[in-house]
Amino acid sequence: MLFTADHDDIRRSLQKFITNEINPHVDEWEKADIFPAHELFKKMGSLGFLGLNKPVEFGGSGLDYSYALMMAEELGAITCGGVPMAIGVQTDMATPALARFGSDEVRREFLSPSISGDYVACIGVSEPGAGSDVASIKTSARSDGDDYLITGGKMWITNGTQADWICLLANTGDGPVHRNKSLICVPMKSKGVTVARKLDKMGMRSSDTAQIFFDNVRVPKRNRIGEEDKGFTYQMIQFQEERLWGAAACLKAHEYIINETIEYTSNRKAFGKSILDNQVVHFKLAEMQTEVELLRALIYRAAEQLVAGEDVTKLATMAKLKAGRLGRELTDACLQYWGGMGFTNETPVSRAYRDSRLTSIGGGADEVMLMVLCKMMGTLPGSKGNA
Amino acid sequence: MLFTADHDDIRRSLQKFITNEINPHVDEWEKADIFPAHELFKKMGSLGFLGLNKPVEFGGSGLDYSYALMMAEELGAITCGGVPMAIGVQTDMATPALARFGSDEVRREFLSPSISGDYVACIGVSEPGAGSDVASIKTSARSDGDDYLITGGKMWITNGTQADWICLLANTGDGPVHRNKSLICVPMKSKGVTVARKLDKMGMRSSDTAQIFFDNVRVPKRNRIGEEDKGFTYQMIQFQEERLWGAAACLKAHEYIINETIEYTSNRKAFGKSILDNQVVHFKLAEMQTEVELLRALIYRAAEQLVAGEDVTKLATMAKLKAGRLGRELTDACLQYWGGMGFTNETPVSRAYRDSRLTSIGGGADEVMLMVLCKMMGTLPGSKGNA
Amino acid sequence: MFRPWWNAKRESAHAMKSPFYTAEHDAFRDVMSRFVDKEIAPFAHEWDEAGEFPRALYRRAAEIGLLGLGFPEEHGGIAADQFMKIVASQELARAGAGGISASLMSHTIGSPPIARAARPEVKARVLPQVLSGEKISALAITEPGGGSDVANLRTRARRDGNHYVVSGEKTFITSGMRADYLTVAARTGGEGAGGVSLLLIEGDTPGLSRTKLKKMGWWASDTATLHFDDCRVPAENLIGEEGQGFKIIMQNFNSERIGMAAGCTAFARVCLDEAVAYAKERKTFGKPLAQHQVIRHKIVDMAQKVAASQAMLEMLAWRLEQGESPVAEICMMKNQATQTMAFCASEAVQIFGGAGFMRGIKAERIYREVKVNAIGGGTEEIMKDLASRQMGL
Amino acid sequence: MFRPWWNAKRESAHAMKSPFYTAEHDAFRDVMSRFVDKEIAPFAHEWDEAGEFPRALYRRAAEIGLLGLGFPEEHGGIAADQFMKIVASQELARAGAGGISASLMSHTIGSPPIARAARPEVKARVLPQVLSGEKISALAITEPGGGSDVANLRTRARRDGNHYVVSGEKTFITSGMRADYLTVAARTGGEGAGGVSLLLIEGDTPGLSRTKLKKMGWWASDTATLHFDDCRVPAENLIGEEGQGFKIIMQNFNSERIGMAAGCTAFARVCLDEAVAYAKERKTFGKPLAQHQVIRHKIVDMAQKVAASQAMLEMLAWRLEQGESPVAEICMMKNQATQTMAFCASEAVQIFGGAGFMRGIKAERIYREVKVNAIGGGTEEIMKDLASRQMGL
Repeated sequence: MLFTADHDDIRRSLQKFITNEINPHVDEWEKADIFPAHELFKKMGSLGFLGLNKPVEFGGSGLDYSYALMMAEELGAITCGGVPMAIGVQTDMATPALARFGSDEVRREFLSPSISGDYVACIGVSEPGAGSDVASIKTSARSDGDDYLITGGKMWITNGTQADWICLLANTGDGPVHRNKSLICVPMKSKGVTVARKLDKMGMRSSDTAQIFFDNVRVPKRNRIGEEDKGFTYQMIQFQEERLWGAAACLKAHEYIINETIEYTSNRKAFGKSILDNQVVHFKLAEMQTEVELLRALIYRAAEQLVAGEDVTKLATMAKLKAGRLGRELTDACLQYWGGMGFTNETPVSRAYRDSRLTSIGGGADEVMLMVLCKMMGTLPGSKGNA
Repeated sequence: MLFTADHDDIRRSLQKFITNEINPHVDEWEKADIFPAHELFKKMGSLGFLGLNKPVEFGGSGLDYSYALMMAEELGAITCGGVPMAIGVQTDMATPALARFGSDEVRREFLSPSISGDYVACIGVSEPGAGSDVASIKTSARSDGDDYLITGGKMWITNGTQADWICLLANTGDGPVHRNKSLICVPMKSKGVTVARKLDKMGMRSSDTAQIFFDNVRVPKRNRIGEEDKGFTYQMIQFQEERLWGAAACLKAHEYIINETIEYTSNRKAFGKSILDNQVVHFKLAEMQTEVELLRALIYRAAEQLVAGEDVTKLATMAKLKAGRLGRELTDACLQYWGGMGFTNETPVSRAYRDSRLTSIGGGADEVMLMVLCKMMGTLPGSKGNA
Repeated sequence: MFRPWWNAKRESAHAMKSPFYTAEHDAFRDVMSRFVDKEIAPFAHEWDEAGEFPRALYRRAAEIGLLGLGFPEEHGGIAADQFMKIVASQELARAGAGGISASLMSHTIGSPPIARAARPEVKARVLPQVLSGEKISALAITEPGGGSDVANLRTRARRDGNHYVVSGEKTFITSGMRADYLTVAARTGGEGAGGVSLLLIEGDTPGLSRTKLKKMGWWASDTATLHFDDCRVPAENLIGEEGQGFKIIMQNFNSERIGMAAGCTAFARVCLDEAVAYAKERKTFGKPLAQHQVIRHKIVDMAQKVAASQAMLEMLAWRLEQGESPVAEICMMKNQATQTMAFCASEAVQIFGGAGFMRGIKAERIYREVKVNAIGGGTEEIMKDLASRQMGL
Repeated sequence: MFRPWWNAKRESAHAMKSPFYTAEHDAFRDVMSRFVDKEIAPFAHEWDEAGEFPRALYRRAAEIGLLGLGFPEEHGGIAADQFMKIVASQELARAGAGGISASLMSHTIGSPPIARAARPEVKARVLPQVLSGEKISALAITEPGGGSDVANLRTRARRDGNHYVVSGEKTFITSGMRADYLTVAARTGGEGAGGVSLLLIEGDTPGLSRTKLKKMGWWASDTATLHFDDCRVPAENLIGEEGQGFKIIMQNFNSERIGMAAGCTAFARVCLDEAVAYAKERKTFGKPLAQHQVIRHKIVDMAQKVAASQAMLEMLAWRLEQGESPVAEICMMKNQATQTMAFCASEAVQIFGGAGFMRGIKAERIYREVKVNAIGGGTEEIMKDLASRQMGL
């Protein structure tokens, strides 16, 4: 992955934006259990951050994926996990399929305002009964003339209480589970959409997570992304970016915690030397930095291949798995060296510890990543030879 | 790391050589506790494998480091750890400093025959009292006119019983420990050189490991590599290639074990299904493959940077550390699924389990890698700010 | 006692044999069990979210004999061996809210120095109030600058006639907001451990101010930073002699660490129980979670660690009862227990999936309580340093 | 007994109190200890490298009462509780060569079926020879195709008049090369567990041939593949009734697994002891290894795991003595012990550095013996499967 001067320009303006417009508010947003998505996204949209690799004709910059990856990595400098996740949902989880497979009409209606920051987007895949088991969702979109009538419920929806539209996966046919689904853009103000509740979470406090019900919600069929019954396939393609995003956003966040821990432990003295001077402490931090570099190298390799047009499902899935595993180990190890301060809510490491626990669960749990990999390796029972 | 058609050509001929000339003999060599280094190296030298990235004027092919890296990775296809290690000592541990800093005269005398395969080389850094603590070696090379008189002992010397010459690190001055050493090419048949004993090892059985004594060994000063008292620095530079080699050689070896384990467990039935069909088994293998890809991505990134002329000490050290950690975990996990067969000496996994234990110890133990990394991160006590 | 915790129905403690627990222990376990089931567990989540539990709970805990355990009978205590304390700590943990355990029992670290070394008249006045649940006792050692490095603390207590005048700051003080009696370590002499003394400071002393800390977990517990600004403390409130503070504090550690180990092992078991119940009920990919092999194996791994910790705990308690003081093993025990708790909390959250990240289940809360145990009472690393010295390394 | 293993001088077992070990156990420990120190430890490395130990060792082990432990007194056995067996297994382990332990004690898996279910005249003939060390007994269950899946084994025993005619193949048979009596599982009936019977086959039976296996470790143990080619076995050698083989085999498992757990925990301790001694003596970077914090902490981690395993082992042994059969916990115990052994062996090798890769130190050998324990007697994974079923998951 070779970053050019163009990357660096955008990276610098993004860093400036984070430093001036995001990080000063993070504590307040975390405390409020929400951040002002419309206000922030509008600012980001004006600066072009929400459409780096989206088509020019809908307001994007038309750059290649390496820019999106660079941005995902840079968002890790935000001092909490909730805000970057909300941005990632907008740019890399709810809109890639739309940008790639949507008609011009539906892209004008939903993609353009999502790139300009006028709309907040969310992605509706998970359900109460199917967290990671995408194929078995129950929400249905029944054909009724030129419309769909949508009924069902979605769970764990990031941005769900503030979103203007949802990129919804629903069953539109009676075929096999992998060929009966469609992705549909559903305005959240449609009649029959209820945001049932905002979920109360261990971490990611500044991000709102909702449970949403759909009761005979009428949506025109032109809101569908691409062809009918191909939604599962589109979502699987879209998952590549979601997983890479989820992994890439961890890199700087992890390094921030390592560096803060070095800083804190080098200043803090006990038993006649700094905490950092303890061999177990500096060794462990070096080991953690090693793991971060391993993850970075894998993500860059995946991004290079994605830019080259290859299918990177395998590497993206590995990256997401590793990011989750590492987030748990790294924040746990670092927090330990903060002593009592690590347990208070005043320190970055405490927030990171709570926030990072989600990576192994959200966007497909570790166990689902493993199932995907096993399928690709031809070792999942019943899937042999399908790799 | 983008491999070209040229890489692929060499890779294929190397694969063919391994398949035809090495693997059929491995069992026999393992049993004999030695392999015929001169015979094998001569064959490899004739085909140009021992000097891919060495200067053309001394018989090398003058290619860039990516070819050496490709070869290191490919040697992992040899079905034991001892033979590839012996080759790696010849190409990436004992000769890089000579090729880079040696005078034409000393290169003609020692590098050319090592590239042609007429000479077997070994590298003399470790000592009984200083396994990984290179700065504190005791072997001395005292000036006596135009000669050095060398006295001391070296330990854990791979290729030591068969070598024609040793790339020896010895104290040539009284200055600080980092500026009092030189690298010297010492013919093993010199008077006063004694190969004290061949060490009996847990694994790497086909490779000979020696303890060597030097008793007033007279060597002309022209055998020195580069400037006097700069040996420590040269060795540190040479360590980059040693560590990358050590890590890269693990990749295919690890994958070979994963694949053999998939093959074995898919054929073996117990309790009505194949061993592989157990979720814990195929999940664990997917996790191990993920770790291998992480390591591969890091090594490729380091190799790219090395080709671009950057100092890759950090990434090479991280790669070596991870390779050691992973080798222990991966062979342990895989062997487990072979059941009783894994404990017999008839299976590849049993050999890999014994061989791979060395990676965390040889070429600088994990703990030394961590010290190097801490130094670079500025977290080693007493080294702060020296990063 | 090694109970088969995976039995859905909680069986009577009497039913199983044990080399250590007598009928008396079993009877107390029943009392504790009813107390926790009726008066704590139903409110634990609500109290933890509210950041406080009713002060009346101290009196109720005193009534069933919980607060008096191990304190002298003449001052309202009840004789109790190590196993009685394990029963108390582990039953309390079943409510699944460590903050309640910590503050309700803060006198078990605050008051042993009083019972051991305070002036007789101070003992006679203070202990009955604490053990009856009327007053709250807390221990104040840690300082913002110092962590576990007690020998180098900076709070000063200067002698002025019949008083000490105390100035300084203490932090991470459990029950710090509500405590009526604070057992405070302060420097009365020169540098190092020999200059440290213990003072009993009453909560209404002028010059004492308190700030509540916001924490990752243990929300029901009132953890505070305390500021002492020329607080005048009667000289008779000195605990032990001047300069003995360090020694008296150290005497606390064995029982504090064993107590933490008992609690952590029990919290690990709570996670295990909750995860087992959920895994049997929740369906994914067409079958209950408990039918997925990786989930079954996770659960067995959790159970294994819990069993090992519990066995090690009881063997150590037995040795303490024999009069031994196996400091190295107690350090290892604390690590064994906190590592077990960390493992079980993390795996339980993973088994719950998305629901594990949401507030309301015990494992979510316990996950946020892991670190206070791995850090408080001596960090894992300090435990290893101490154990290695004790091992003569 | 929980000994402070880091004391360089091995202290008398009597010196420490234990809730479980009596004077009788301590006396036997002394006997065992002298036996191991004098007659095994000095030769362990040499025998392991040679791939065999002298057959005379069986007689010596019988003389001190080791072989008879737990077998009926009428046939030359000695009454022994679980703790006596733990003492035996753990003292034997101090020699640091698992292959010697395995073959010397192969009758502890080969002969219990005989003692439990063979015809009285067979018992009376065979057991005294085995328990006196005159003859060697081994168990032959595992087959090349089947691993732990006993119910599906393929060796056939066809009834022919007063004989069974046995054909098939067994592998990984400990003492397989030298055994005089083989306790063999074979199919006398239809498919599945109900068709399996146990037969006592004498070593000199025509049609029996043996091949020695080359192994990663346990070299002193003679592990073999056995080929039965129409071996004629007297019908009176049937152990139990036809079709009862599976049940009788299963009865072996609890005690086999507890025995393995005891051995593994002791081997872990051997690694710990050896690493501590080396770390104190070996200097790197200008100071002894033991002064490097990561090394000190590694050692404490090792000691912690050994202590937890030992405590869990003794608590379980006590429960077995009370007549319980806690199968799930025994499975967990085996995993706890093998994981502890794996951890300690790997960390000890790491502490030794280059020397750890060289033959001659105990940790190098024990590192190569980890896997046979994590696999034999039921793999880790099978232990988890079994435990999870027992837990009602």
